[in-house]
Amino acid sequence: MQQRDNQNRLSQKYTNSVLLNGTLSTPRWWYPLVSVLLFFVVIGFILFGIQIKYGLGVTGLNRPVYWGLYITTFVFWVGISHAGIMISAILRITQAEWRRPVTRAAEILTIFSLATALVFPLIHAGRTWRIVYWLIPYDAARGIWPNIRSPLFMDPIAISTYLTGSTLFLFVALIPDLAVLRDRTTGFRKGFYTILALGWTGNPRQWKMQVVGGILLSALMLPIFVSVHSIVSWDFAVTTAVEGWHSTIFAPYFVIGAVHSGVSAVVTMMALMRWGWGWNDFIRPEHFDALARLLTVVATAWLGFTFLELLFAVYGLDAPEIALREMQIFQYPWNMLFLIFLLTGYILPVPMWLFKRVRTNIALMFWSSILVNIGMWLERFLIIVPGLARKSPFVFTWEAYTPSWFEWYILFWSFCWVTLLMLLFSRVFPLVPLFEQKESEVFSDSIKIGRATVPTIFREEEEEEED
Amino acid sequence: MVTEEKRSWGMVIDTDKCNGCSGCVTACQVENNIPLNDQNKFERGRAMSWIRIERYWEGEFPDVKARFIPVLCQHCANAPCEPVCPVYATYHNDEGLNVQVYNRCVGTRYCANGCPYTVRFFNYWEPVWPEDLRNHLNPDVTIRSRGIMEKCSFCVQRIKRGSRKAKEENRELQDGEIKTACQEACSTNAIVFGDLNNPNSEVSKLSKSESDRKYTLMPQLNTDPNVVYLATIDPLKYKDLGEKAKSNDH
Amino acid sequence: MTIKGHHKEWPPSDPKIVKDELFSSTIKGSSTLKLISKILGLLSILGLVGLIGKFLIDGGDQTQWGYVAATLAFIFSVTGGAPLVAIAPFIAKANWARPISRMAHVIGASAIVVNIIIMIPLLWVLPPLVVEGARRRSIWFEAPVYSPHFWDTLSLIMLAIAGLGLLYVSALPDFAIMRDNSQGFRKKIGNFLAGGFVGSTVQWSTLRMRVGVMSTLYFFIYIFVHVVISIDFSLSMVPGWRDAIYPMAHAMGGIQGGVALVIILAWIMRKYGKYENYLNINVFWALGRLMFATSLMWIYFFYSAFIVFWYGKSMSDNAWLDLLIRGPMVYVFILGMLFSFIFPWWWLIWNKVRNSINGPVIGAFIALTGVFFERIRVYVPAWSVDPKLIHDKWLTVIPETLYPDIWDILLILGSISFVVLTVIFISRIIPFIGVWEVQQFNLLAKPIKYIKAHGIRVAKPD
Amino acid sequence: MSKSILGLFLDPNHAADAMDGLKESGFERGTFDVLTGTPYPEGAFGEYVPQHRLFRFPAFGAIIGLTVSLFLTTATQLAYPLITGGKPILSIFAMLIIMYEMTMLSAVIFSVIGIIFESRLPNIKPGIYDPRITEGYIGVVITVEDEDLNKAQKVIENSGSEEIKVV
Repeated sequence: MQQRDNQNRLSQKYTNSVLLNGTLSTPRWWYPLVSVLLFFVVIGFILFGIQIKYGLGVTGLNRPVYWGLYITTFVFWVGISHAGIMISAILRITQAEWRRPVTRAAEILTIFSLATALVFPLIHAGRTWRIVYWLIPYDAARGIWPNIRSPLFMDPIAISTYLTGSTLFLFVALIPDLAVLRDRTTGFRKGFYTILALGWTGNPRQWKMQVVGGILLSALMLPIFVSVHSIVSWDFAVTTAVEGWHSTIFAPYFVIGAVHSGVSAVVTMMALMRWGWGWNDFIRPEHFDALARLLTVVATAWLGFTFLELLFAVYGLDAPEIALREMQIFQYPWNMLFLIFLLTGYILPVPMWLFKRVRTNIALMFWSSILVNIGMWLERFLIIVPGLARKSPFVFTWEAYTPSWFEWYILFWSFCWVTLLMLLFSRVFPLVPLFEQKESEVFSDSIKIGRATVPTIFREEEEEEED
Repeated sequence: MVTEEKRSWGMVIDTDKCNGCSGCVTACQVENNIPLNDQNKFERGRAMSWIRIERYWEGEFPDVKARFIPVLCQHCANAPCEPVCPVYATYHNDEGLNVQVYNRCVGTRYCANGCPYTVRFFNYWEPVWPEDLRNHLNPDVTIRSRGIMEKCSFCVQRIKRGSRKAKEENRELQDGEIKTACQEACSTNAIVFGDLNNPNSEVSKLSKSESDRKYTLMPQLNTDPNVVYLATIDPLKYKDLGEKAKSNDH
Repeated sequence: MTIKGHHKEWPPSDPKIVKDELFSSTIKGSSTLKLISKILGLLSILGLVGLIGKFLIDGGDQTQWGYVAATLAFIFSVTGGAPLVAIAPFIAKANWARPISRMAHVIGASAIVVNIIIMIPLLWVLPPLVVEGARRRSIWFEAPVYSPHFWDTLSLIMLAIAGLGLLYVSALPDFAIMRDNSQGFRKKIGNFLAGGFVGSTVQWSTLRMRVGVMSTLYFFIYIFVHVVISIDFSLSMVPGWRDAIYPMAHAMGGIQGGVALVIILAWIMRKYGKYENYLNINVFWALGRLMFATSLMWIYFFYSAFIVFWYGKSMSDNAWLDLLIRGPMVYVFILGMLFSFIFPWWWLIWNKVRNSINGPVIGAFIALTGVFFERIRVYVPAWSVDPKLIHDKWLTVIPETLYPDIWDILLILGSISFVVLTVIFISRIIPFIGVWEVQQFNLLAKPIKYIKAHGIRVAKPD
Repeated sequence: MSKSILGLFLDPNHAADAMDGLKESGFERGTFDVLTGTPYPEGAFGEYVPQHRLFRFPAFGAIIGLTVSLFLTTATQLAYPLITGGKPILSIFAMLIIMYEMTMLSAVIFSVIGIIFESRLPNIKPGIYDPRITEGYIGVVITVEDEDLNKAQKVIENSGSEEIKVV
C-alpha cells in the first residue's frame, strides 16, 4: 500500500490501517498479557475483601501514623492523572503540533488513573461499606449531609468533576474516529460503533464543532486541572497538628509535581505504544524530544518549589519541625529514601535530557521517565509519613512505620489495574486520535528558505471561550 | 441559675499533685470498655488508652525530678479534629463536649491527624475480650467495632445519667455530683471535673485561684482546650507558690 | 472569525522599508514629547527631594518606611517582569512575540537607576539580623548580620546587569544597522556598540545562542531577586509570618505588571508611533490572553495561601489574617483584590475584548494599579510592625493604619516618572521594534491562501 | 422526487472546483455540502461556513451550576447545623471551593451538550455517504430535484471526480 501521497504526506488509508491495528486485529502479546494482569487484579480484589472482613490491622499503620501507603498511592495516581489535560488542553491552546499523537492516550491515562485514585479512599477507609455517607452528597436517613467544610469531602467533588469532564472531553474527540471504525467493521461491532458515532458524516459544521469545541473544552478543563491537585494538597496543608504539612506552598507545589510525574508517565506510555503496536511513523523521536524539553522546564520549576518548601520548613526554627526534617533527611532509612527521591526525581533524569541524543533515544527516555515516577512516588511518601511519625512535641507518641506486604501488594495491584484497563480500552477504541493525525498531515507543509527546507504549519485564527 | 445549654464541661489537672500512679488510666480502661492492650498491640503502636501519663525527666543527675502530665482529649473549642471529618462523626455539642458519634464514623482517620495531642485512637481490629471478662463490660458504653475512631468522652454516659437524675428529681445539677472515672480513681485528687461556666463550681474556682500556675497544652495552636493544667511547683523556684499550694491542700 | 480582516495589517516584506520605518521613530522627536520629558524630569527631581526629605526626617524610624519599600518592590518587580514576556515565547519558539520583544527588553533595563537610588536609604533603615542580641528569623539563619543588605543589593545589581545584557545582545544587529545608515553621534554610538557585527552566519548563530543564555540567566536571577527581597523586606519583619508561597506570588505579581507594561507601551507605539502594521491585532490578542492568565494566577496563589491560614486558625495564622487582610490595610486589600483579579478577569474573559486593540490596554492599566495596591497592602503593614515584637513567636499587637506623608507621595510620583523618562530616552537611541526580529518574523510567517481558505503559514525551525 | 448525488474526489482542489461549479450553476447554498475525513481549513472548499451559538451553552451551564451549588452548600449546612472546630455554620471559604467545582462541572457538561447539539448530532438518517471518505476521499454531496440531476452530475464529473453515486 502506498504510504505517502504526491505531497509526501502519510496517506489517510495508511494511517487508518496502521493505527487501527490494535483495534481491528489483536496483537500477539495481547491475550497473554491481559490474562496475567487479570490474575494479579483478581488477587488484589480478594485481598481487599480480606481487609474489609478483618479490619485495617492487616496494614502496617499505627498511632500516630494513621495515613500510609494507601494515601501516598492515592496522591500518586491523582498526580499521574494530570498528564491528560496538560498534554491535550494546554498544548492545544498553545498550538503545539507535536501533541497530536499522544493526546488521547494521555486523556485515557487521566481517566483510568483518576478512577483508580478514587478507589483508594475506599480501600483506606475503616468502614468501606458505609463510605456512601461520605462520598455521595444525598440526604441520608440520618438527616445529615456530608460536611462540606472537610477537605476530604472537597476531594471527591473535585476528582469526580475532573473525571466527568475528562470522560466527556474524550468522548467528543472520539466521535470522528468512531465513524472511521464504523466504516471498517461488520456485524455486531459495526452496530456498536454506529450507535456511538451518532451518525457522523464529516461535514464542515461537525468539523468546526470539533475544532472550536476542543478549544472551548480545553479552556474549561484547565482551571479544573489546576484545582484538583490543589484541593488534594489542602488535605495536608490545612492540618496544623502535623509538622511539615501546614505550608502555603502545597497547592502549586503539588500541581507542578503532578505535571512532572504525569508527563513522564505519558513518555513511558508513548514508548510502550511505539514498541507494542509498532506505530513508528506516528510516535516519532521528535515527539519524545519535545516532551523532554517540556519536562526539563517543568522539573526545574518543581525543584524550585521543593527548595522553597524546605527553606520555609526550617525558616521558623521550631524544635518539632527541626526534629522532623532531621529524621526525614539524615536518619536511616529515611535519608536513603530522600536520596533516591532527589536522584530519581531530578538529578539523574534532567541532565540526561539536556542532550538531544538522549531526548531522541526512545529506550533512554523510557527508563528516565520511569525514574521520575519512582522519585515522585517517594516525594509523596516523604511528605505524608515522616510528618505523622514525628507528630507533635509529645515524643512518647512518636512511632515508626513499615508498610505490610498487604499494602505493597495493593500498590502493585493499582499498576496492574490501570494497565489492564488501558489494554482493554485499546482493543475497542484507537489509542492515537486518527483525525488529529490526519489533520496535522493536511495542515503541515514545508518551505524552502534559501537552501534549507523548513517544516511549516498552516494556522487559521481560532475562536475562544467567552465564559 | 445555670441551664443545661449554658454548660461547658471542663477539667482542671494539677500536675503538682500527680504522682503518675496510672490509676486514672486503668479506671478509664474499665469504665469505657476499652479493648485490652496486649504486647503485640504495644509493639505495633496500636495500644489504646483514652488517658495516658506523659512522663518527663527534669534536671541533671543526681537531682532528677520525674514530671507527669496526664493527657486526655482536651475537648477544644477550636478542635482541629472536627471540621476535617467528612461525615460530622465528631462535632462540638452545646455542653462544650467534643463528641465522637460512632455510628457516623467511616474511619478516614483524618481527625486523628488533625489532633495535636494524639488522643484519638483507631480500632484496627474487631475488639475481643477473654471469656471471663465478657460480663464485666460497662452496659452504658457502646463497644466500638473495627474501623472507627474513639477517644475520651469525659465519661459522657455519667454526665447523661447525672443530668437525667437531676431532672427526675427536678433540681439543679450539683457541682461535683458528676465525677469522671479518672477523677474518682485519682488517689491525690489531681483531677477535678465540672462545669466551667458555673462560677461556683470547683473547676472555675481552681482555675481562678491558681491562675498564676494555669496553662493549657500547645497554646500556639489556639485550640482553646477545656482541660486546664496547673503547673508543678518547684519550692526552690517559686517559694510563695509553694506556700499557697500547701494551704490549698487542706 | 473571518481572517482577511486581520491581515490588512502586516509588516512590509521589503527589508529597506522596514528598516526606515522602524528607525524613523528614533530620529524624529515631536515637541509634545520634549514637553512631556521636561515635566517628567521635574517630577523626578521632586521625587529625589522626597526621598532625601524622608531620610532626614524619618531616617531613624523604620516603621515609617513602608511606602518607600512598597515603591521599590513595585518598580523593580513590574519592570523586571517585562522581559519575561519576551523570554517565555522565545523559549517556546512562538513567532508572534517578535515585534514586542524589544520593548519588553527595554522596559527591563529602564528602572535600574531608580532601584539603586531607593535601595540606598532603605538599606540604612533595614534592621540587621541581630537586634539587642537576639537574632530574628530569616532565610539567612546564622549568616553575618548584614547578609540581607549585601545580598539584596547584589541581587538587584545582578538583575540590572542581566537586563542590560539581554537588551544589548538582542539589539546588536540593530546597532549595526545604525552604524551603517546614520551620521553624526548616532553613527559613532552604532560603531561603538555594534562591535563589528556584519551578520555572518557565525555571528547570527552566536547571537541566537547568546540571547538564549541571557534569557535563561535573566529568568533565574529574576526569581532569586524576588525570593530574597520579598522575604527580607517584608516577610521576615513580621513575627510568625511563615508563608512559603509568598515569594512566588510576589514574582507572579511582577510578571502580571510586566505584561501590563508591555501592552501599554505597545499600544502607545502603535497609536503615536504609527506602527499599525507591526503591532497588529494578533499581538494584542496574544498579550491579552497572557494578561488574563496572569490575573488568574494571582487569585490562585492568593487563595492557596489564604485557605491554609483561614483553616489553620493557629495563633500565627490568625495574626497573618489580622495584619494583612482585615487589618490596617483592609481597604487597600479590597482595592487590590478588585484591580488585580476581579476587574481584569471579568473584563478580559470576553474574547471580543481580548481580540481588540483597546480592550487589553484597559485591562493592563487596571492590573498595573492592582499590583501597586498589592505591594502597598503587604509592605506598609509589614514595615510598621513594632520592632520590639520582631522576635516573638507570633504577632500580638496589630499596628495602626499608616498613611503616606508628602515625602512618600513625592517619591512615588518621582520614581515612576523617572522610569518613564528613561524609556523615552532609550527610544531616542534604538528602535522599539527590532528590525532583525521583524525580518525574522516575515521570513517565518506569512499570510497565504490554502485552496480557498485564508490563514498564516508559520515555519518551525528545528 | 428529489435525489442526492455524492461525488468522490482525491484532490481537494478538484472538490473545491466542484463546489464552485455548483454555486455558479445556481444551486442555492445549503443544498450541497462537502464531506471530509479530516478537518480542512475553514472555507477551503468555498463551502458555506456555518454559524453557531456554542458559547451560550457553557455560560448557561455555569450560571446553573453556581446557583445549584450555592443552594446545596448553604442548605446542607443549615439543614443540620453542627459546630465544628469553632468554624461558622456557613463557612464561605470552604463553600467557595465546592461551588467553584460544581460551576465548572456543569459548564463542561453543558458545553458538551452544546457541541453535540451544534454539530446536529445524533444524526439518525445520515443520508448518502461512502466509507472511503474516512480514507482520504473528499465527498461533495448535493440534493436536487430530478430535473436538475444531470446538470449537477455534469458539474461534478467535469471537475474531475473519481466516482459518482446517485441515490
